[in-house]
Amino acid sequence: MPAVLARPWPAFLLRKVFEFVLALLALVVLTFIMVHLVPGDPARVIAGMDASAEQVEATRGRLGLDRPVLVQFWDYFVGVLTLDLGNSWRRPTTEVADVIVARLPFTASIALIGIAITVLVSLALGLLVAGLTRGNRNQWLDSGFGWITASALALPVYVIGAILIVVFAVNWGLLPAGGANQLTSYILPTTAIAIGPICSMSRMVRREAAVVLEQDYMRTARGWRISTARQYSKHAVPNLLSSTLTLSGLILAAMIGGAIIVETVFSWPGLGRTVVESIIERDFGLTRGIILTIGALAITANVIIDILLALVDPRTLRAGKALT
Amino acid sequence: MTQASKRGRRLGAALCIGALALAGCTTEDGSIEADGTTEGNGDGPHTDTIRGAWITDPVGFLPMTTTATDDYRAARLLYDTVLRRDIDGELIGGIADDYQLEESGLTLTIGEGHTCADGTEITPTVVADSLTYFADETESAVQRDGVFGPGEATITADDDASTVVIELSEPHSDLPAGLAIPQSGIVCPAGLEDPESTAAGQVEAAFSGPYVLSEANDGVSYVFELREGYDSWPDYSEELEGVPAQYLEFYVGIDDTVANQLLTDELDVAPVTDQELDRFEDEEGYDQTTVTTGEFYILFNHGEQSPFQDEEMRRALAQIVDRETLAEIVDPNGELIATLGDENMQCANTDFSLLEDYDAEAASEALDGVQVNVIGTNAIGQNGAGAIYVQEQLLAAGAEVELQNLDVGTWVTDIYEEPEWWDVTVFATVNNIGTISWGLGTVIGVPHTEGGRNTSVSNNPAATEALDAALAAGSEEEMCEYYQIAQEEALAAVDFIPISMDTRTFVIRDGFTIYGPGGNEDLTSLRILD
Amino acid sequence: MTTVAVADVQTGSHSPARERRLNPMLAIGLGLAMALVLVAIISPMVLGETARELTGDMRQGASSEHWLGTDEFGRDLFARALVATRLTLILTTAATAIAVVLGVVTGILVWMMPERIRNFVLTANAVAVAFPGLVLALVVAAILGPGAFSATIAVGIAGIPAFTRLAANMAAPIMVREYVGTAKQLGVPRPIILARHVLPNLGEPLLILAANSYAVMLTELSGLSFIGLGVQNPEYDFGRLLADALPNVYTQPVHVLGPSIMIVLTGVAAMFIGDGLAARSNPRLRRAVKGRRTGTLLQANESAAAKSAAENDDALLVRNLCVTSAAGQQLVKGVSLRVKKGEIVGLVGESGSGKSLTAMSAAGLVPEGVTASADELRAAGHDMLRHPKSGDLARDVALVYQDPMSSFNPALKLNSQLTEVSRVHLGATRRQARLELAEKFAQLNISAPERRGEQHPYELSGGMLQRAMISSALVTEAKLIVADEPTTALDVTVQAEVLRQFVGAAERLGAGVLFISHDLGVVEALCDRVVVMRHGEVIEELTCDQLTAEEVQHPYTQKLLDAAKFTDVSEETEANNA
Amino acid sequence: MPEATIEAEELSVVFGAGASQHQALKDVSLQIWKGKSVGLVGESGSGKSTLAKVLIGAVPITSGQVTVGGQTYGAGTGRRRRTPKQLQLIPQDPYSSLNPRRTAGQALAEALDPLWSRVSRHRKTIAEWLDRVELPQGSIDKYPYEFSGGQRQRIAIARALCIRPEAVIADEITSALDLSVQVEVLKLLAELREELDLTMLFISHDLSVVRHVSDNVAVLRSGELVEHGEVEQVFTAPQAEYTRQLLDSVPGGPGFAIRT
Repeated sequence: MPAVLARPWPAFLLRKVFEFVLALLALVVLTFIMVHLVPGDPARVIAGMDASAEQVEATRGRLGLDRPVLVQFWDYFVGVLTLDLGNSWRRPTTEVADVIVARLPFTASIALIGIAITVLVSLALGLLVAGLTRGNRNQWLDSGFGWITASALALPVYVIGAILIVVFAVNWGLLPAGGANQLTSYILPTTAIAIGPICSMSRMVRREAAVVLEQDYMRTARGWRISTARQYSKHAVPNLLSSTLTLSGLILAAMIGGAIIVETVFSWPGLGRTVVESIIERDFGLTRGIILTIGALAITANVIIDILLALVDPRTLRAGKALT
Repeated sequence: MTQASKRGRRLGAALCIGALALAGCTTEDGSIEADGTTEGNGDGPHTDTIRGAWITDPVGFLPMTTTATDDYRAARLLYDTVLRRDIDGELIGGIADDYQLEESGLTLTIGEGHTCADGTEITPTVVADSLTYFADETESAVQRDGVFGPGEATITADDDASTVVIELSEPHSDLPAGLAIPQSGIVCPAGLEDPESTAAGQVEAAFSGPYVLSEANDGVSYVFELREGYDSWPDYSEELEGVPAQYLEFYVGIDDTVANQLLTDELDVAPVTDQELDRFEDEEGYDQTTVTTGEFYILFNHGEQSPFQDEEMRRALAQIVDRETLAEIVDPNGELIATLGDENMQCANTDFSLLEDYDAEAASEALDGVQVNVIGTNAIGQNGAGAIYVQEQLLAAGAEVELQNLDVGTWVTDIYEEPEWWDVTVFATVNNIGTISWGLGTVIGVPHTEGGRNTSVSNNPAATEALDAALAAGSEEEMCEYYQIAQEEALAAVDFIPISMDTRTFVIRDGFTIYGPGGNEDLTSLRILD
Repeated sequence: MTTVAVADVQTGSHSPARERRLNPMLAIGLGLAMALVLVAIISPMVLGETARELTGDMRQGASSEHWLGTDEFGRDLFARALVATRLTLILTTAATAIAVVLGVVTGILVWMMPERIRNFVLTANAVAVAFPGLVLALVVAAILGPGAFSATIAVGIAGIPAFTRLAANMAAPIMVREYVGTAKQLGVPRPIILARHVLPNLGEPLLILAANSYAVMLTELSGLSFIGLGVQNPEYDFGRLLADALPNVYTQPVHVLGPSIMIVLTGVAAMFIGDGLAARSNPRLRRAVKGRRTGTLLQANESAAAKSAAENDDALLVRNLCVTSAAGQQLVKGVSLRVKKGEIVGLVGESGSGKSLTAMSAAGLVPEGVTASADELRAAGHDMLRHPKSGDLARDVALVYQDPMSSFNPALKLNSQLTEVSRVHLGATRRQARLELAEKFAQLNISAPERRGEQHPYELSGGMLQRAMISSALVTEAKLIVADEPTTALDVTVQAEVLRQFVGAAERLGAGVLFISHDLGVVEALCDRVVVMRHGEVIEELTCDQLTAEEVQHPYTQKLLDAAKFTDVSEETEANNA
Repeated sequence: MPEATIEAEELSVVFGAGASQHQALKDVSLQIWKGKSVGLVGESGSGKSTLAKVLIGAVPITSGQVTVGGQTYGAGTGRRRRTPKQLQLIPQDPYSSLNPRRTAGQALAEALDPLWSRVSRHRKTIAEWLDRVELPQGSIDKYPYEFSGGQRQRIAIARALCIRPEAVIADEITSALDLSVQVEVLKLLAELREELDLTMLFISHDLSVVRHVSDNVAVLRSGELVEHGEVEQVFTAPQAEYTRQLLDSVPGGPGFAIRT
């Protein structure tokens, strides 16, 4: 082993790159297999119900679906390697890459805004509740927090979205009900996508914070007689970051998946809605490209989070291994 | 069929979101989202833009190769047809001033002053070239046979006489109706030179219709701009109120939010789902226009594995279906039908006494203990309520029922390619051509397994013969006579159970209007009222 | 939310005989769960027919006849919401069971594999966890087709990677516990170790997790119904009802209400059970405190205070200090202490003698969960009973704690921690504070003083850290130093050097020192005076000379002294040798 | 020449590779004669715990060899398992050395019967041993949390000794305890050693502790053995400068001076 790889950072990054490549390969195979498992003949659906048997066969030929599966896979695989995702099956003149480039920003924006809101709100809320309920004080807050977060967590995101639309768009007329044309259009979808994660993350922060606040180093900070706000923000928060980051990795993955539903509810022109449409339309060229993108994004986000974790707590460089 | 592929086939349902339906494949209630455009733009009549909603991105902009609802919508805006439907449904002139139906085809008289978007004049040669391209495009022009019939079409132009003559090797009385559908839109020479770019919407000179495509934001919106100096509007028997919009903006999305966006003034006009129409009932400032898209009916599998190869079983099922209830479930706005077409359609049967009466008791004897596989799609009736109704009625009659409510794609595939897997379904045709033969052809005639359109694979020689004769008829009277025989024979054998018209209702904000010429959707009839 | 339980494992050491009293959360959760189970059992029998019956009253709103209206078939939605409970509970339980059981089995089995394979499996699993669960569920459902069975399997399988990871992570600290090592040493086969030692210790946290993920599974199942993959007619669960009603949310919002409420109640029940179990497994969170606030310092006797209000030059003066636990137990019973300027006073006693509580209370840092009161309490000249300025206290009273590793914040560099007082209270700039600290580091013989401040605590040895802690007292020129067993966690070899630096620093500052220890040997070498505590009381006070001369009165002190010199052991050993 | 129960010859252990390589033990040779006790002293990081782990087979040998109970283990075989009868280890932390969910009786039963851990079958032996380490009556069915730190350490001792091993390693078993409790535990251990004629390696960072339970003393520093000799000799006339420093750092000892 070259000496440079024995150093923590290069070794760590190398391992991450390896994981990343492995995951991408798995993803390429998975997307291909998935598409083949979806029932419904793409040629029949794309050609249309009124199409004759010959026309369906012609479409099959155009899509290359009449070739052996392995040949199809090889073409797809080589295409992905050369960053050529090919054309949409349903719309032969449209490149998959163009569609992704056009719609990715919409999904990325709500997911990133959503995760940012989630982390900030959860840290503040969780710490606050943990601080106020220390030593089992303020039991009403304890149970109130429990009720509200548990209820919001149990509600599916599409119900939350519908409630938001009814209240803020339809009844009060404050915000747009859907689409993505104005800045205000971002408010409802990001809120809808963040409410659940905020509840689960603030519950976690609150529990972790209850432990952190009892640690010796918090007593040390107290001994310096600094304000409670500073004790929390400077001395407690850094110790909550590891678990918060770890959880936000999971949440981000869930959010990108959850975008499928949120984008549907809010007619948001992002990848999530498009992937659903493409599956319904059996436009698997598009489906594969998008799922590949979504998966790659989720994996990238997790790699980034692992790197952030290592920055926050350099001990994970050595010890972390796969136990992130 | 293997167990594995059976399982595999079912996935699609998994993947279908709610009421979202396959574009253009059946009968979804239109669609979509949109979003508020620039502020103040849509407030009342002081605007030159109409904001509407589409289901999804159009497949392409070459009219003859289009396959889905939004494609037809775009094609209608971008390309004019030789014939048009009048407000009451009669065929009237478009690019052609007139037509003459003959036994071997028809002769069109092309009007003067029609131009392409680049100013090229639309001559008989231009028309003939475009129609020839359509007739030759057998691989991807899905409606080719619907328009020209199964035989060969020879199209000749006579620029001096201003005529185009279409000769068919096999007579096809649906031809005039077929020439009025958006797929028959005339593509100007520049478009035929480069069909691929035209399909991508990049050849403006290809357009012969009132609008050109000025902006296409994939997945977000499509904007159409009125051609300067366009003056080829159809000569409707009544004048359309208002003025055409300078811009038409269509937002792409899903129907969940359309009603909301109409109510929050983010949209001016859009099709709204049946269950959401109630929201506009007590709302001031909105109007509705209903168009029809096709017919709902119960489709039997007449194949060997199905209990419904037996006429008595089909009759029994007809006896337990209360068509009024089922119509209410699948489309509360659709009128009951006694054939596969609307009662105003040429040669439509309107005699409801030809249908079976409700008689659950009689049916129970036949159906008790019978194993029935009901297949359905969640696009027909809310969450697939249509198939659920049939299932519940069968259960009540003592049958053993297995139901699969699938997404449209799987459902369509199964119906055509897995005949051993289903016995009955609630079906919907999109009656693209707008004729009786189009709907009837899905339940009688040559089975689809033998290259025909008969989805039910029924065997009814008498009805089939009459249908063929109607299509070959030289006069309307003769045609209707044969059609009546075909309809009576099919209904007598309970080859299918007609239910109701499949409709789509547009909600329009005050200050705007849309017409439905002949009950069809036609976005060129969108107008801004003053 | 799933990662949370990792913390529970670490904090919640299990004690089987712990009291079984239900806490409020657990009680509410179990109550709700029982009610739901009852509904699940009874409603299909009573309302099953009503729920299935097709009537002519289609798409109705709420009425006295149909409390939640009817669906497009005229079926009563209230009855359906109740009847759906049975299937929902069965499916959710099954899905949770699949995820938990298979996830835990995999997570534990990886510990039977060689390290290389384990790392590979865990890496692959990390990738699976990162993949959106909904998509994973779609793939599984693709293979199995729509329906209750496949939805359950799909959601269950999609949940496995998360549980695998959690179980593997939770098992990791247990695998390095000494009792596991001992079991290996005793020749216990690996599978039995996993079953006997690892699994039972995962039981409680896993139960908590399972309860919490029950709610997640519930929403995921309903999510599958939303995208058309869930339970198919004629069966129905909450998710199916909700998805069916959702298109009507604007016209008949009441249709959405029934299944929404049921889903929320089920989710809340599951989460409360989880929270309740977690709270119960953590004794610190379990004790309910009623009445007064804890962690406070009270004036015990107004008149006594007034009597000695006169200024006083001592570094520390404590009169009649009592510390009471929240449960009312007297932990410190009227201790009085005095530390003069420049004097080092040792406070000696065994674990539980109340010496740490005394010291912390004297420094004005009464721990959470107890209340302290005193007739008089002055530290570095400040009347602690009258809320002195925190800046003054921070400057004048310095503290050194027992375990340097845990007293330092692991997430922050030394500079960031040790310059808090000068930056917050003394107005130093970041740069000034660092330079000053580095200077004091050098004074305390800390090697490479400029570099140390930029290091994290784990990069330094215990002795080094303890010296760094002492240096902060030097920076502020503290007048009183309270040191709570500052060397017990250190090697003896390091201990002497740290103590030397400590004493040197105190002498340079002329500060009074209250030095807590259980080792009379150390105290003897260090202190001017010794106070011996036992069971919360002062039992003896000696000068250093008396101690050296072994002029002790109390037998307990004698015992401590003997221990420090290992007298009885050595005597016996010598006797044996002879 | 008496027989050596435990022997290390030229033992070296290297951890890691490349830049992070770390030599934990360097050519350590050490014999523990049958029935004798050796105290192994050194500060944190000196390699004393590594030596213990090598002896029980938890850490691989880089070079050299060890002999335990007549078997010799080398670079390739260092991690082969020793039989429980040959060598037992009493671990350091009284809190993590007992499974919180298993009673004192079950802990001992595991030693007597690793596979099934049946308390009923060995109840008598277990009770005798718990009594032997001076635990109160009825301890057999109690859980670890019901014992104090010193009592837990007694359970750990009983568990290690109840199978009557030839040799035992005690790794810092008193460092987490209060001084007076330390004394009691050490006393017990000394008695048991005498009674069972145990061969013992006693590891500690505190020379004064070692003195009272050992026949010989070995001093480790940075992985190297700096001194090895009889207890009294090392204490009265230490050869290495480092040993002298260690002696001076014992609180209460003659060289222990803090205030100058």
